[in-house]
Amino acid sequence: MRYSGFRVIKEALTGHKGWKPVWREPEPKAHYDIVVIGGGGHGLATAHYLSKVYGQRNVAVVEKGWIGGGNVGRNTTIVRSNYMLDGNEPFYEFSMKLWEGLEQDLNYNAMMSQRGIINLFHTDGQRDAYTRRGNAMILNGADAELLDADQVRKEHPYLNFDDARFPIKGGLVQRRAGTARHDAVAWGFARSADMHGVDIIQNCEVTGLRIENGKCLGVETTKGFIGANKVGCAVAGSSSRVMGMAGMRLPIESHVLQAFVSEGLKPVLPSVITFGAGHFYVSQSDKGGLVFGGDIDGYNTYAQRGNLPVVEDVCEGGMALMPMIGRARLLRMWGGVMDMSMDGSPIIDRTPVEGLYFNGGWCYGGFKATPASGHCFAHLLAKDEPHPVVTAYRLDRFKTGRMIDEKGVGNQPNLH
Amino acid sequence: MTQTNRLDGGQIDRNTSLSFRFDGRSYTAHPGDTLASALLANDVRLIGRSFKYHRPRGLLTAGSEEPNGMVELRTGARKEPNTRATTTEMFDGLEAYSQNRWPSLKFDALAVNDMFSNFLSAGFYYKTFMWPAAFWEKIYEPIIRRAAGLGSLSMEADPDEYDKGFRHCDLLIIGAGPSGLMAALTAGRAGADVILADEDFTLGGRLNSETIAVGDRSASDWAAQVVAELSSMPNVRLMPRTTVIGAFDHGIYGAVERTGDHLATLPAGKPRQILWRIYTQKTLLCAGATERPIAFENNDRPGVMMASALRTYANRYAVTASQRVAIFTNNDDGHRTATDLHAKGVKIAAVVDVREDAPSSYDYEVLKGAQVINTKGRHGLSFAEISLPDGSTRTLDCGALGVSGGWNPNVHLTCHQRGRPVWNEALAAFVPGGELPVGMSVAGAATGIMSTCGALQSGAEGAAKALNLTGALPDLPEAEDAPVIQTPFWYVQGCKRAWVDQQNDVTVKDVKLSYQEGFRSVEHLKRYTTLGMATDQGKTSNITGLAIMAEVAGKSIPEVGTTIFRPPYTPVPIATFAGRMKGQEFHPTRLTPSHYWAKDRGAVFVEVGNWLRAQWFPLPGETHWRQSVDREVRQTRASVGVCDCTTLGKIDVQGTDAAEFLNRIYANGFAKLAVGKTRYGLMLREDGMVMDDGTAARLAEDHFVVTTTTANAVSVYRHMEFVRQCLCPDMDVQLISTTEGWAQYAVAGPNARKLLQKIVDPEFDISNEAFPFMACGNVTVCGGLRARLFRISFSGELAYEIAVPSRYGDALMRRLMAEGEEFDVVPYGTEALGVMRVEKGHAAGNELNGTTTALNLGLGKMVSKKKDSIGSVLSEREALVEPDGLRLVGIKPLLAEDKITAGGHLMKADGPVDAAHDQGYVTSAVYSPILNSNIGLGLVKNGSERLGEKMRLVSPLTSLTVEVELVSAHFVDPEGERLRA
Amino acid sequence: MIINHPLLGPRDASEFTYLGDASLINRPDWQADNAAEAFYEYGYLRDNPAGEHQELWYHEAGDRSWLVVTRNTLTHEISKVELARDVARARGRSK
Amino acid sequence: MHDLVAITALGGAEPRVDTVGGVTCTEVPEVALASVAARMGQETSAAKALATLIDAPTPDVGRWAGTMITAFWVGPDQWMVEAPYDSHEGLADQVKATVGDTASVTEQTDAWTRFDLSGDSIPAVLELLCQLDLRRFDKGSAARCSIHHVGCFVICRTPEKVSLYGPRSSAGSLHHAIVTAMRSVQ
Repeated sequence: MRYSGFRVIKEALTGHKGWKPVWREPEPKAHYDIVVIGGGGHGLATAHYLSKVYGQRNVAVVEKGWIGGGNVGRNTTIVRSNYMLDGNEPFYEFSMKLWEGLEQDLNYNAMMSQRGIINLFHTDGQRDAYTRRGNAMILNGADAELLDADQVRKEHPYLNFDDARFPIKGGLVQRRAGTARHDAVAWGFARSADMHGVDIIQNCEVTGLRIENGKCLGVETTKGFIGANKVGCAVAGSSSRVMGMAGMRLPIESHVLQAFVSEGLKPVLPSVITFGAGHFYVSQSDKGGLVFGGDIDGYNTYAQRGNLPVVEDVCEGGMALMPMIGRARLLRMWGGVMDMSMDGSPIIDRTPVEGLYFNGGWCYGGFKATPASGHCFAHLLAKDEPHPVVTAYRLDRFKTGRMIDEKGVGNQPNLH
Repeated sequence: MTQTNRLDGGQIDRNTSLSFRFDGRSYTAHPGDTLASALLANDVRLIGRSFKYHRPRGLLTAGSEEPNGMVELRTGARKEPNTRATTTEMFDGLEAYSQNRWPSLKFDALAVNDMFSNFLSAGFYYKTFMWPAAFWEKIYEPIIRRAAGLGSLSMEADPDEYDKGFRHCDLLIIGAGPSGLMAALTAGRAGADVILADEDFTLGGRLNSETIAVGDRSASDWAAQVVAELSSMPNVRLMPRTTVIGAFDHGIYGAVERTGDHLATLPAGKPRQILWRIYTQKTLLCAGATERPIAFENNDRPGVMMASALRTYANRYAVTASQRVAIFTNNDDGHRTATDLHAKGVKIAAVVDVREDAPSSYDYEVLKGAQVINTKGRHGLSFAEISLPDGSTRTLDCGALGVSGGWNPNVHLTCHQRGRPVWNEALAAFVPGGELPVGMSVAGAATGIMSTCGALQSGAEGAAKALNLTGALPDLPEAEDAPVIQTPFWYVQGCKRAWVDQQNDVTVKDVKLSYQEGFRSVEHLKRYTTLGMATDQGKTSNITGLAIMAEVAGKSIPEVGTTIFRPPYTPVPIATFAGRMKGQEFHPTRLTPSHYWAKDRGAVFVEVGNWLRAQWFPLPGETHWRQSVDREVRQTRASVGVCDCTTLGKIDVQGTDAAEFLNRIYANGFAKLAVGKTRYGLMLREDGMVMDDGTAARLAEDHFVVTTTTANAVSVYRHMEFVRQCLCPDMDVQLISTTEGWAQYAVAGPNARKLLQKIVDPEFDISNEAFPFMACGNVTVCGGLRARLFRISFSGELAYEIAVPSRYGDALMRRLMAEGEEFDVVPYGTEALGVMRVEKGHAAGNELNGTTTALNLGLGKMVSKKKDSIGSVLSEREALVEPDGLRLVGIKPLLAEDKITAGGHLMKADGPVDAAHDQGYVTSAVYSPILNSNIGLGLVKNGSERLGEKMRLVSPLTSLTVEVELVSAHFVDPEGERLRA
Repeated sequence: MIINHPLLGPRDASEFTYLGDASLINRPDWQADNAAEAFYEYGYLRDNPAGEHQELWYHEAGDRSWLVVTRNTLTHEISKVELARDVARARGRSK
Repeated sequence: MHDLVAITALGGAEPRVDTVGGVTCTEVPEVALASVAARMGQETSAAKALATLIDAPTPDVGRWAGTMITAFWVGPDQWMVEAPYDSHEGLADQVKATVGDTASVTEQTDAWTRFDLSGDSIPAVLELLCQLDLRRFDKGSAARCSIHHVGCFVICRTPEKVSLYGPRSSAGSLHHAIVTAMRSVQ
C-alpha cells in the first residue's frame, strides 16, 4: 500500500478501514539465501537494501523481541557526518546522502529534519582539532562551517556567554546534519523490506549458530532451525553474545548510554548542539521535548538503565551551557546498550567462519549510520566484498595497527 | 462573586485569604489550597488545551498523576511551563497562565485541528508530508512544531539556586499514607533510622481525603497525631514535599525536596529544590494507588473528573467542582464520593453504575446497569447522556461528572530496575512483581491492599519484616475494612471518540487503529500512538490502552504485555539535577601560586583544564595580543623571562625499586640515571601510542620527582598506580602527587643564571660547571627557604625551573621580578610558552593527540628494545612502522607573512586537492617573532624524508591555501647550544 | 552503585574510575615468542560476558586502591570485591 | 632566616573566617603536613615508628589519632602526618628521621588547604557537601571524599569540630562550596 496525503484523506473519509498491517507476520521458512540476525535499524536497513538494491528476495530478519525495540528506538535521533578520519568520513557522508533521500526511497516519512548541528569549542586546542575535522569533511565532499563566538551568539543567543566557566570560542557547524524520527526509521525500513518480500520474524531469538567444518549453515532459534547460505549479524548491544556462539571474542565491550527527554515545550532550539566543555548534547523533537544525553555510564553492562551520577553530570553540562533550560523538567530517562569498540569505530566485515558476517561496534554512533550500514552490509552479504566506503572497518585492524580512533583515547572502550 | 464552589470544613485556613491570578484575572484562596482547588473554588473549569486537537481541558485529578490541569506558573525568568495545578501549593500573589492556546484559552485558533481530527489519526504524519522533499523543513515541520509542545520557556537563565545532598538511613519509607505512617511508627518506635518521604505538603495521603474514622478519631486527625509523634523522634526524619523519583542500584534513591516552590520568594541563599541521594539498607514503598478512568464519548470535557478527586477536593479542600454532580462508576468507590458530596450539601444528579446489582441509596438516585454515552457543554460539562439497561437514554443535568473505574496500585518504583509488575485477576490490576530493587518491599494500596485497615496492618508488618523486628508491633487502630472487588470496565462500546490519553489526545480508536496496522506490542502501541508518553507518563491511561489492545487482540492483558515505568516518578527540573554546578561553579577553578600577582599585573587568563593560567601580560599601549606575546618571546630569548609552570603534574616516586619502576612506565631507560640528574621521559600507552612526556629528576638513589603535562597529570598518576598495584605488586615503590605543594617557575633566557644567582643562596654553586644542563638538586633561596632547582628547558634557552613551597610562590615571583629588573626580566604566559616550544620543535598537546607513536613524533629511537616497558610491543604493529607513516616536520610558508593554520591539511605542490591526496595536517601554528615568520608543526606522510619539499597547505574551512615548505621541526638552535650555555 | 571496599566498606561508585576487564592484570611476557599476538589479544579482545564479570575499579576519590570487583552485568549485583594487588599476586605477578 | 612572605591559599595575608548561622568556617594555614608510606615489607615497623612519632597508636583504616603531632590514614600503609607549622615547618625531615628506611616520606604542607568547621549544625552542612554516612562519622574518623568535584579529606576532631583538607589550588572553589552550604542550612 502506497502512502500519501491523498491516501490519508481517503482513509479518513472511509473510517480508516483500509489501512493494512505495515508488515506481515510470517512463519520462518526452512531455508533462506540470507538470514539477518537482529530486527533493529541496521538489520532492517540491511534487509531493505538487500531486497531493493541488491535483488535478494529470499531473505529473513530474525528478531528476538519486537522490531525496533533496541537502540534504534532508544537513541537521541541525531544524524550527521562530521567525522575527521579517512576511515570514517566517506562512510558517514554516504549515509548522510542516503538520509537525504530516505523518505522517498521508503515512501515513509521518517521526519528527517536537516536542522544542522553545532559542535562548540572552548579552547584553542579544540578549535585546531575542529578545524582539522572540518577540513577533512569538506575534502571528503561533506559540508562544514567554522563559526567564531560572535557568530555562534547570533544563532544561539540563549547560550551562556556571560557567566561561563569555559567560555564558548566558536563552533563547527554542519548544516545538513539534523534529526530523524527514530522509530519511523525502523518501521519504514521494515515496511519496505516486507513489501520486497523479506520475512520479518519477530519474537524469534537466535539460540545458536550451526557451524560445520568452519562454515555457518544457519541459525538455531526459538522457532527452530533456520538454514541459510549466509548469516549476517547486526545485533548492537548483543554482539559479543551472538558472536560468542561462533566461539569468537570481539574487540567490543557493552556499555549503557543514558538518554533523556524533557516535557513538551514550544520551539526553543533551532539545531542540534553539543557542549565542548562537558558531557551534554541536545536537540528538540517535533513534539517539543528536549532530547538530550551525555557520556556513557562507563562500566560494562547489559542492563538498559543507568545511574544518577551520569544523570547529574549531563544536567550539570546542560545548565552550564544553556541555563535557560533550568526550569524545563526532565520527563523520562532510559538506557541503551552500546557496542563500545576498541577504537570507537565500527566493524563491517567477514569473520573467520565462512558464511558468517558481522556488523557491529557502533558505539553510540549507530543511528546516523543506519542507512549506510544497511547498504554496505547488504553489499558485503550480496557480493562477498566490502563496499568501497567500509574497507577500513575490518575486524583485524587492531592486530595490524590500523585503528580508526577519532578521539585518540586508545584501547579503552568507555572513553570513546 | 468569589469561591462560589467553596464548602464547609476541610483542611484550609479560612482566617487567612490569599490572592492569586490566573490568565490575568484575580481570585482568592486560602492557605492549604492548591492552585487546582482554588480554581475550582472560584468555578474556573477551563484550564488548558490538549496537545494535538487543542480541545478544552480542565482538571481530571487532585494529584501528581494529573494529565490536563497544567499551567505556566510564575513570570519572567522564573516561568515554569507545564506545571500541574493539582500539586501547586497556593501562596499569596501566585500568578499562572494557561498554555498551548492562541490567541486565548477560550478562543484557540488551533482548535480547528479538532475538526480535522479524523485526518490526524494516530501516526498519520508518517504517511504524508513527503513531497516535495524540501517542503518538510521549510513548511510542514515548522507548522507542526509551532502547534506541538505545551508551555514555553522564558529563554532567560534560571535565577534560582538548587542544592544536592546525601542522606543515609536504615529504612526509607516512600509515601505517608496509612501504610507509610504506620510503617514509620513501627520502625521509629523500634529505634531505627527512618526517612519518611511524601510528595504532598501535608502528610497522610488518602487519610486527608476521606471521611472515614481511624481509631477513635477522624482519619486526618489520626494522621496528624502520628506525624506529631514521628516528628518528636530523633531517629525519624520526615520529608514532606519530597518526591522519591527513582530507585537506582544498590539501595540508592533519588529524591527531590521542593523547599521553595510554596513560597512567593526564596530567602537569600536558600535553594528552590534539593536533590537528595538517599542511601538505605531497606525501602518500603507505600505509594498508594491511582484511580483509573472509564473511556466514553467526549470524556475529556472539563468537569469530567476522577470520582476520588472530587472527594479529595470536597473533604480536604472544602471545594466542589460544581453544585450539581453526577457519578459514573463500576465499583463501590464511586458511591463513596456521592455520599460524601451529598453530606456536604452538593446535589447528586445521579450515580450511573455499570453494575446491574449496584447498591442503592436513599439520598440520591442510582442508575444501575447504566452507562454514560456522551457529554455536552461548551468549554465545560453541562449534560451527560446516559443509556439505561432498557436501551432508552436519559440526559443528566450536571456540571461535574465523577468517574471511577477502580484503582491501579502505584508500582512505578518497583519497575525502575528489572522489575515487571504482574497481573492480579481478583483486582484486575497490575501489582508489584518479583524482581524488586534490592532491599525494597511494598505495602498498602501499592501492593493491592486497598482497605484502610489492611493498609495500616501491611505498613506495620512491612516495616517489621524489613528491619527484622521482633517483639510486639504498635497496636493497630480500628479502620474500615471494606472488601474491594474490581470488575474491569474499560470503555463504553460504540463511541466515536473516547479519550484514553487525554494530554496526548489518544482515543480508543487510535489504539484499535494501531492494532489494525500491526503495531501490537505495548512498545509499538506507545511509540505509534504516543499513548502514555505525555508529561503524566500515562499514570491514568497506560492500563486502559493495554486493556483495549488486549480486547482487539483477543488476548489477556498480561499476554499483551506489561507497561514498565522509568525514572523519574514525576518530572524534575533539569536545574535540580545540576545543583550548584553551573555558571562559574560548573567545575572547580584551580589557581596557580602566582595567580594573585599575575592579576595585579593585568594578565589575561586562559582555562587549561580546571586551571586558570596567565596567557599573556599586556603592557599599556599594547592593543593586540600578538604585540604582548611577541615582546615576551623576544625579551625572553634576548635576556630572561619567567613563567609559572606549577600546573605541570609532579609525582614523587620513592622506594628501592623506583628506578626499575620508571624503566617500566617510560619507553626510554632510567636505571642508570645518576643522582642529581634529570632525564626527559617518553611514556607510551600499552597500545603503543604516546601517552605523555615529561622529566624525571633523581634526587636520591631511591627518590625521583616525575613531571607530567598539565593535561595528563591525573591520568598519568592513575596509570602509574595501575602498573604499581596491578602489574608489579611486589615492587618497592611509593607514589604521591606533589603538584600543588610546590610553586614552580621556569626562568629562561641568556640571563637566567645571572638572575637566579641573586635568588639562590650563595652556598649553592649553580655555575655551568657545577650545575650543568639537566642537573637537579635541593637548594635554599632568599636566605634559607628550602627549594628545588632543575636545569631543564622547554623554550630551548638556557633555562631552569625553580620550586618553592606554594605559600611562598607569590613572594618568590615578586622577588624574581624585582631582582630581574636589571636584566629587563619579562613574565611570559602560555602563548609565548607555546611559541617558543614550536620554535624549538617540542611536541605538545596538539601533537600528543593520542593517535601518534614515538616514531610519528621523530622519537622512535627513544623506545628501548632492551627492556620491558609499557607499549613497546604493540608499538611495532605493521601499520605503525610503515615507512610512509606520518612524521613530525616543521612547516614554513614561502612568504613569511602567509598564515599557517593549525588543522589545515597538506597537499602536494600540484595535483588534486581532496581527501584521497591528503599528505598530512598541521598540528600547531604560531608566529615566530624570532624568525619573523609564521611557522608550524605538522604530521606528514614520510615527512622526515621530504624536508625541503614544497607543498600546499589547504584549509577550505577557512578559505585558505598557502604554499609552504617542509623543514626541520627545530627552527631555533637545532644544535642545542643555548640550553647548554 | 555501591562498591563494598575491602578496607573502607561501602563507597559510592562515583568515587571510582573504571578501567575494564580484570584480565588486564594478565599482561603477557614481552619476550615470549608469541608476544605480538599475546599483546594484541591482551589489549583488544574481551569476553564481555552478560553475567558475572571481573573488572578493575580505581578508588580515585578515595584511598587510591585498585580493586577487582566481581559484578553481574545483567543485574549489577556485586558478589566480591578484592584489592587488585592481592589478585595480581595470586595470579603470580611480582615485579 | 629567609625574608619571603607567605600568603594563604585564599590569597590573603591573614586566614579567612566566615560565620553563618550556627557554623563557623576558618581557614587554617598554620599546619605542616607530611605523607608517610611504608616501604615494601616494612609495614609493621613503619607503623610502629609512626606510633612513637604521634605518641599514640597508629590510626587504623579511616581513623585519625595523635597528640601534638597527629596522623590520619590515607591509604593502605599510608598516612598523613599533621603538626603545628611554626614548630614543625620541616616536618618531612623530622618524620623521615623517625621512620628511617621503613617508609617513604614526602612533604605535603602546601599541597593542601585546610578549613575547620565549628558549631552545632555541621552535619546539616556536610550532608550538602559529601556523601559520608554522618551517622557513623564520629570523633577520630577520617575519610577522603569528593566535595563539588574537589577531592578532599574530612576529619572529625570532635562532634563540634571538623577539618576539611582540599587541594591548595582549589581553595577558592572549596571555600565557596562550604560557605554556600552554610547559607543554605542557616
